[in-house]
Amino acid sequence: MTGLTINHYLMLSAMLFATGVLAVTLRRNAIGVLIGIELMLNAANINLVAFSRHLGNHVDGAVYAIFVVMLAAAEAAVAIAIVLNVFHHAASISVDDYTEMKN
Amino acid sequence: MPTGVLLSLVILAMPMLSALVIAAFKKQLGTKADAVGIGTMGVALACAVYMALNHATIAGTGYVFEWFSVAGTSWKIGIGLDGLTLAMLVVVTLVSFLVHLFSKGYMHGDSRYEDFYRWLGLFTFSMIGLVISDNLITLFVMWEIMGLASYKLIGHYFQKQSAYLACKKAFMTTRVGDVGMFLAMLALYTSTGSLRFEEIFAKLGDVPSSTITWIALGLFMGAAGKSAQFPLHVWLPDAMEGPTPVSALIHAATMVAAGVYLIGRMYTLIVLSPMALLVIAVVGAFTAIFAASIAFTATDIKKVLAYSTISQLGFMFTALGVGSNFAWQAGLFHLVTHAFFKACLFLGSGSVIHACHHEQDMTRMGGLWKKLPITGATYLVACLSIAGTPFVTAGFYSKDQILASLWAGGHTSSVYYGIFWVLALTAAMTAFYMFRSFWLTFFGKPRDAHVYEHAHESPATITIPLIVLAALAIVAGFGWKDAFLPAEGAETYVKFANSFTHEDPVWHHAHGFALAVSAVIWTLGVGLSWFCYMTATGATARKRARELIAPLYLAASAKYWIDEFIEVVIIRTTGIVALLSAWIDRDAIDGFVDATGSVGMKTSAASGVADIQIVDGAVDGTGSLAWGGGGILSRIQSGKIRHYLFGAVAVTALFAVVVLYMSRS
Amino acid sequence: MTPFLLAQERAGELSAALMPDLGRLAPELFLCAMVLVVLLLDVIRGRGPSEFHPRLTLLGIFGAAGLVVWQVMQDGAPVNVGYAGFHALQVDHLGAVFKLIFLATGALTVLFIGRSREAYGNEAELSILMFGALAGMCYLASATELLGFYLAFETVSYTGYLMAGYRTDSVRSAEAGGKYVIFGSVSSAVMLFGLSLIYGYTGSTQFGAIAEALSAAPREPVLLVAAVFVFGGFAFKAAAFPFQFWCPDVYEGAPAPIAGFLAVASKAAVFSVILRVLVTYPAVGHAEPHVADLLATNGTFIQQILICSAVATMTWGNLAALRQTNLQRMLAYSSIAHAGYLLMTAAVIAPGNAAAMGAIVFYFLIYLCMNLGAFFVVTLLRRDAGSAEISDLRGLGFRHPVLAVSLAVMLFSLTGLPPTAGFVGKFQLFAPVIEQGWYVLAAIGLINGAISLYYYAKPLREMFLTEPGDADATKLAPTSADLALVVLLAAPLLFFGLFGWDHLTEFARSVGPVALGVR
Amino acid sequence: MNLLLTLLTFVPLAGILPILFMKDAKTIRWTAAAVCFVEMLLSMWLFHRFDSAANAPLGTSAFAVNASWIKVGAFDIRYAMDVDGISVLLVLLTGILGFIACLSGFGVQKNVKGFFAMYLLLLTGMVGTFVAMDLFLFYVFWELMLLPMYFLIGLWGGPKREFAAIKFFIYTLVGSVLMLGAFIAIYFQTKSFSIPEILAKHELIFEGNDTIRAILFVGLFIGFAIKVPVFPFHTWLPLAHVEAPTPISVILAGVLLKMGGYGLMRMAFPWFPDVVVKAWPWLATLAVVSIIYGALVALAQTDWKKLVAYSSVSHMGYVLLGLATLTPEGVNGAVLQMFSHGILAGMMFLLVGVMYDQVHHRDMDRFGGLATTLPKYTFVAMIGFFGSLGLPGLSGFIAEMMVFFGSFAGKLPHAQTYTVVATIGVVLGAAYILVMIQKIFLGKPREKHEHPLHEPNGREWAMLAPLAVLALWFGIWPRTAIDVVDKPIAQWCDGFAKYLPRETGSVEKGK
Amino acid sequence: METGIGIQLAFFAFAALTVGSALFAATAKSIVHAAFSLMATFFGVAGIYAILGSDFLAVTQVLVYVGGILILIVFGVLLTDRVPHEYKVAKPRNYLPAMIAAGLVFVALAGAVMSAKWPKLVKGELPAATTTVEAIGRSLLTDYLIPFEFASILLLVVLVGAARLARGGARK
Repeated sequence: MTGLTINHYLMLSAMLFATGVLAVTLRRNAIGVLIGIELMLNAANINLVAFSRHLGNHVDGAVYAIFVVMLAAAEAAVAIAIVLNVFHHAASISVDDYTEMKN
Repeated sequence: MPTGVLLSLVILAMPMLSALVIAAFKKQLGTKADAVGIGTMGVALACAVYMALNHATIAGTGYVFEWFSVAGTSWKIGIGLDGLTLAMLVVVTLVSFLVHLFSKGYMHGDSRYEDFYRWLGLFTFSMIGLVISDNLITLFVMWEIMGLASYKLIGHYFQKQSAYLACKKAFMTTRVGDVGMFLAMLALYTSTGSLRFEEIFAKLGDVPSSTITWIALGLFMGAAGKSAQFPLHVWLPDAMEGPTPVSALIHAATMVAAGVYLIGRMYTLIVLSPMALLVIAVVGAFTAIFAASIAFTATDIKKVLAYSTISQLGFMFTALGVGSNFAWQAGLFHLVTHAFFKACLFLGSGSVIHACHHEQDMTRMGGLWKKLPITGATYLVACLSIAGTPFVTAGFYSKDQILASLWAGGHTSSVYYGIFWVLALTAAMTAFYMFRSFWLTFFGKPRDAHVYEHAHESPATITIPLIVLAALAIVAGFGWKDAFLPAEGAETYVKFANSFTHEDPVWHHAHGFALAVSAVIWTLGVGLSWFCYMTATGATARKRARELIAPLYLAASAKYWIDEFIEVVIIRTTGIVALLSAWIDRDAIDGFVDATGSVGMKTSAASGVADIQIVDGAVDGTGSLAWGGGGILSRIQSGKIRHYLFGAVAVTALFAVVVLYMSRS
Repeated sequence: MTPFLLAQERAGELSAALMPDLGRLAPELFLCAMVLVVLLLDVIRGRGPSEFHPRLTLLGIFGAAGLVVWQVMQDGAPVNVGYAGFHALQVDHLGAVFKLIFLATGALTVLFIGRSREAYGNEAELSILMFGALAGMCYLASATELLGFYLAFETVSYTGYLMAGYRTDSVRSAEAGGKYVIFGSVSSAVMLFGLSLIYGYTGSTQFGAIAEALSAAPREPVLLVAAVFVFGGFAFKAAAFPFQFWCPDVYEGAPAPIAGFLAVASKAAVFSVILRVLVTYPAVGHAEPHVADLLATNGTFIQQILICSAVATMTWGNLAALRQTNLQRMLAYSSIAHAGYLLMTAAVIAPGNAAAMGAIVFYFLIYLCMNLGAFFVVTLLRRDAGSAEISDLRGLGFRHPVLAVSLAVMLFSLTGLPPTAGFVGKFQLFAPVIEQGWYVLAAIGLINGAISLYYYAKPLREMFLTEPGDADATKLAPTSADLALVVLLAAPLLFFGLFGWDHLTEFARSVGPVALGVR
Repeated sequence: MNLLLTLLTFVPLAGILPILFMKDAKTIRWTAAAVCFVEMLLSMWLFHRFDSAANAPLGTSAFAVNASWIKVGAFDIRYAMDVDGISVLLVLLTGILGFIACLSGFGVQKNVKGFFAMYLLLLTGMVGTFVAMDLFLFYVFWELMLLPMYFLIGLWGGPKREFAAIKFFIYTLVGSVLMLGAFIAIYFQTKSFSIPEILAKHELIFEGNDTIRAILFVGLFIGFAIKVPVFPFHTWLPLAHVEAPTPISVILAGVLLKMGGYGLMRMAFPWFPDVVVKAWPWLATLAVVSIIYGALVALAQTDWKKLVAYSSVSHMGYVLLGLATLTPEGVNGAVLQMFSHGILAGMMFLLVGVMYDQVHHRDMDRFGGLATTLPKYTFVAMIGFFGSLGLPGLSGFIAEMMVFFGSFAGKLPHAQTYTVVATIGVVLGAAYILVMIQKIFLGKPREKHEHPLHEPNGREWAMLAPLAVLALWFGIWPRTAIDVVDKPIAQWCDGFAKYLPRETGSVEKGK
Repeated sequence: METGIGIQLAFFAFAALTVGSALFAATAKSIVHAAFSLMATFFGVAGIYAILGSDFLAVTQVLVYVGGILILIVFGVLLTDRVPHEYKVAKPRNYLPAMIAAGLVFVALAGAVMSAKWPKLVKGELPAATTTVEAIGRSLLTDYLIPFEFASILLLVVLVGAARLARGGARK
């Protein structure tokens, strides 16, 4: 049996990324959309780490991943702050109701 | 500059001068405008007569100068004098002078008296210009200016609907003919590189015969328009809406003569196409008999004369359609004699109308001989002339020669025999209906007491022209025609298909035969009309006969519904097409607006801009496409973030998939 | 050896390697410092007098701008900044000119916010966000390495989200922020995924190394997909198809000055990266395998992506703008359309094609004036009329001719009509495309330009063609300061439209070669 | 360096300056009139001084100006101006109509300052377009006209003025955008913005690539055809004409439409002679359709001004036909037609305007009998309308005649057929003019007017009389114009010689 | 390349956990369930990191994601938990576009990834996994020093801004 190749990780990340896309396009709940975004970021991170490893313990990918984790945190903070704000006005957490501006 | 040219320039300038002076000093002149007109025309007439007397030295002179030049090609215009021109000049100035004189009495008291003289001046100017031109350009220019002047003169009483419709009709109908003539000019210029008669004729040898035929037919189309040949004759009867002197001028000596003159002038070219000759002859003959039949039924004295004019013009064209030298001479000779007797008739009718206080219906006249002896006498003379009274009248000589040349033409093509008999019949009809008008007007019992009571002889300004013209209607037949329009000597400026000499047996025979026929038909025509209108038995027979041919009579009196036909088929159709075009033009717009369902937007002021986008939907599709596209995009921009995400991600991924697919292998 | 000790040991080495370069980062460092200064002052003083923070912000921006200029004066040659051969940033003229554009936009935005007389204008947080955003943009304009690029990119994004949603009292502003953050996060995740693939393929995070690896790359589908994904992030920032959806909603909802800031500075930031990559590392743009027959443009794959997006973007923006009645929203669509034009020209950028690159720089220089000017009028409308409908402009030409004429100049310039600088700008944008022989692309662009005229004409019509009745006269009441500002923005458009543009063009074209080190 | 062309172009612009500081409407009007008068004198001076015999190639005449304007890398944009006979004639037309329309503008009551400022700006744009010898400069002037025109129609026009203004704006801009695209492409092929230089190098533009050459030609053609306007790009025109105030209608019909013809002559045609020859059937068809369609639509109008507007479509069709013939006669005819149409259409719009000022409507069915009440007005109107109808002795005739001669003699396939079809337009032209005259001048008055109608006043005579005299002058003595334009036109036609079919074939006379 | 069977099994286990819980997080009816399912995903990803030898990152993942981001998300859920029906997942009819998008993305990625040659990757045996902490630390303070420092400013700015917005207005 052949061992784990880079493709294993890449397929996993592709699946995870697709699941993230599924979440962001399916979820009406703004928080749900955020969850989807986190999934997509994680997928990218798996790539980075896997490449990092498969480039021969190339550290850049891992560092990159750390930054991504950090940025994801900041992003979540920003997003939650803004979403709470919108919720405050629209009295709804469903992104489908945020249609004050359209056309 | 030769004397002849100078004189012809004087002749040309005189009427223009009259028109300009009258226009400029309208207020100061008042009714004295007539003096200006008559005076200038007198000078012109004097010059013309002088030229005619010295024709031997003057004929053949000319003057040419460059109008402009384009890319090295010089467009030259100028004056050319020859026998035909001199003959025309005399006729035109004479008739015009007499008409000017006649108008002084006839138009007296008209509110636009000065205007009338002004346009009369312009009209005469254009006719003179037309005949002295040595090229088709100035001829055409004058031709068109004549159209304008006739428009103005026919529409003199423009407050009347019938008058303004008539003038429009005259202009439009002749314009249709002009297009043909213009196209012929284009073809001539293209194939010979010039529009001067001399140069054209010199180069005709290089032109293919089919082109010549087309050119000849084009010219004939123009001539037919101006000279009222079928089917472009419709304007002429209506043009009787103009004042009677105008009718006399236009329909006797000038405008209608222009077409005949054109064909006569371009004869060298025309005769090269037997086909065109035949068409001219056939159309002329048909027009002659066709118009004569209508004249049978007309009761308006001027309408009778109008149809008679059309008919007589048909005679001229028929003659010109033969192609021989005698035929050419006959056609143009008839033009001259016709100018005199028809002017006399028109002015005579004018005198009658004047006397009867603008009553034109013959059925309400009668017995005026006593009241209007001079008018009656001159009218009779003219009638005799037009009917072709053998040996004494000018009309006889010209008409006889037409018939003779037709019979002679039968030697080349037997069709001309047939045409001969048609014209012979027409000549008989002419005698009949002309005398019919004479009897009805001057003899019999007065049918309208009121008209009769107030009738009185016209003043001298009216009767003098009548007398002069009546005299000419007799004497013009004698002798002088060979001086100006020599059948055997005109070859210097005109070529024929075949020439005869007086001694030619064919011609001799034809001449004799035609003479006999003429005499018979004159007798028949005049006698029959006397029988029908001056005897009681005749009146009943006439009624019987009329019942017998009722449908024909109805058709003739309805002018064979030509006007209605044109109205429906051409004018209405054009109008509908025009409306349709306008609708298309406007309603690319509305149609599209409706289609997109934004009718409401159209009305609301705020969306004025919105509207514009679709304005030209059909014309510039992009606008509407853009507008529609914008609407779709607006809808996609739903405001829902999920839709946006879907759009963005799906498009990106789709693009990626497509790229992957394309880059496979 | 513990990491701590290791760090200590290397400290000297580190400073030796890095310190000489820190001067190169003076503008960025200064902006970061300003963040701290504002925070500190805020903590110490509490809320200052009115106008305090705006003035402080302006001061900081001018300071940073001064530093940028100082750098340029110092030495124009491109310098790589980073630890011992690790190229984190490149400081050069290309970056400098974009930094000045960001800073100018920032300064004008602060001024606009001041003119809008909104209470939030004097908040320390806004200053901090502004400095953060500017710092991110400046970093972005110099970044030559993926991690820094991503970081700066996200900085610009996050500050943008927060600024768009800054007016917590307004439902529209909040919603704008919400849409912006959700859409932006997804886009950046897409981009990140693409970046991760590129990292894996090239084994490096530095542009230079990546370019080198790519130039040796065979025809490789994964790179195509990665390029598409990365472009997604760029497209989001530039408001280009297919990531343009957020733009109208966000620009309409955000406070008008902020919208203007996003429309100009944010867009300029992403184009600064596009230019950086395509000009400095042409291998990235040109070593890509050809995808035959995709567009039959004979272009490289990156060019083809740019072209596809450009066509769709400009068409989308212009068509959707046709029906708009809200001036701010219309300007949003217009800015989408402009992104399309810019992408179109970006597609022809190639080594030695200074004209195409110069055209984009030039366009941003004037876009700054015309678009910000238009957004400033929207700011005034929002302030005085409460809304930014086009109909609110009714009769402006009769009431306030100076303002109206200035706006007209800006709109004409946006349309691209002579004798405004916008015409020259459009001309320069299209010229390289035509020179390249991409006539269909140019034709689409030109047709789009014609369509755009239609909606730009709408405000003109309201201003000049509709006479104000007493009832529906414009409520705009510009002060002389407002007018001065608007004239200040309109005047260059006319000046550069007629005379000065040759020098400006020379300047714009010169920055690219300088970035390459080819003076 | 001769300053005349610069003066001609910028005198109106300079005239705006004092006007901006004036308050009194009367002063403004007279100042504007003075400026326009100076402009007219300048244009006449140019016409007088222009040495048509020398026939200097473009860019080398005594009036040529050529200075560096903007130089960026390879872009060398120059302040280059020059005239040849054709532009001289059109500048003369602009000068004359500019002054006359300015007088007509005295009737404007609303925002007089703005009106004349815009008007003078427009004048600068128009003259500049005719004299510019650099594509860039040309384009700037071309677009410069757009703005004032937009406002002049949109602010001072009739009830649907905004609609009309925007439609005009959009149409012309679409055209100029296409034009610009073609310009840029041509620039890259010839590396020059100079009109004479491009002409010299025209064969190099995508040498051998017929498709692209055709596309470029079509771009330029549409750009100019919209201005001409050629069917089907004409739909902006009736609306703009009808809604525009009288002076602007005069300028629009008199000068602006000529720019389309000028552009075709100066650029589109000579740069792509091969395409023109190939496109001849299309060009001729468009021209003929314009002629007939314009006349038909005019025939159906009830609005007097609209009728005149559609007559412009028809008449400008002759310009295209004349140009497309590529024969000296035809092109001379086209140029004459441009000039003549400028005079006559200007005059017709003034005539309509004079009457509109009195009765405030243009519904032909509500007029009648003006010949009785206003004989003098009728007289001068007849000159205008019959001139338009193509009556010999007036300028329209000679122009149309030359067009027809040229087109009939054309060496391109079926030239005769097209000519024959086009002559239908002559008949239809007579029809709509006569119907209009009948409705308005003949018959009896159909309506009572509050104020009795009066003959034109002094100012109106000052506008109408010169035009009438010009129409007569150029009708009787067309040399005045032909001598000036003949040589450049001959050269122009030579440019096509080698693309024309060798064998002219036997002259087909189709009727 | 031979990997221990145990590692392989671990990979598949973690992969299954990751994808399975992610799918549940994406589609769960209750947003609370989704949030908790997300926690499982994070753990799964951390496990993958561990398998890849990124011990530091695995820990960071757990700390930051589970300890930070997830808490934030749950906060968000709780703070908006006022309209119960609202946080139901989209109705089934909305699945189709979402599936299409996800499917396209997956096809694109999988197609691209599977055919890739990855020239820079180590072929054959990977070097032994060592602890990454030192390398990361060194890298952060040398190569990535500037981004690292910049990140701190980013966090500061973002937190100040987020606080301002979350507070719902200016400080009083």
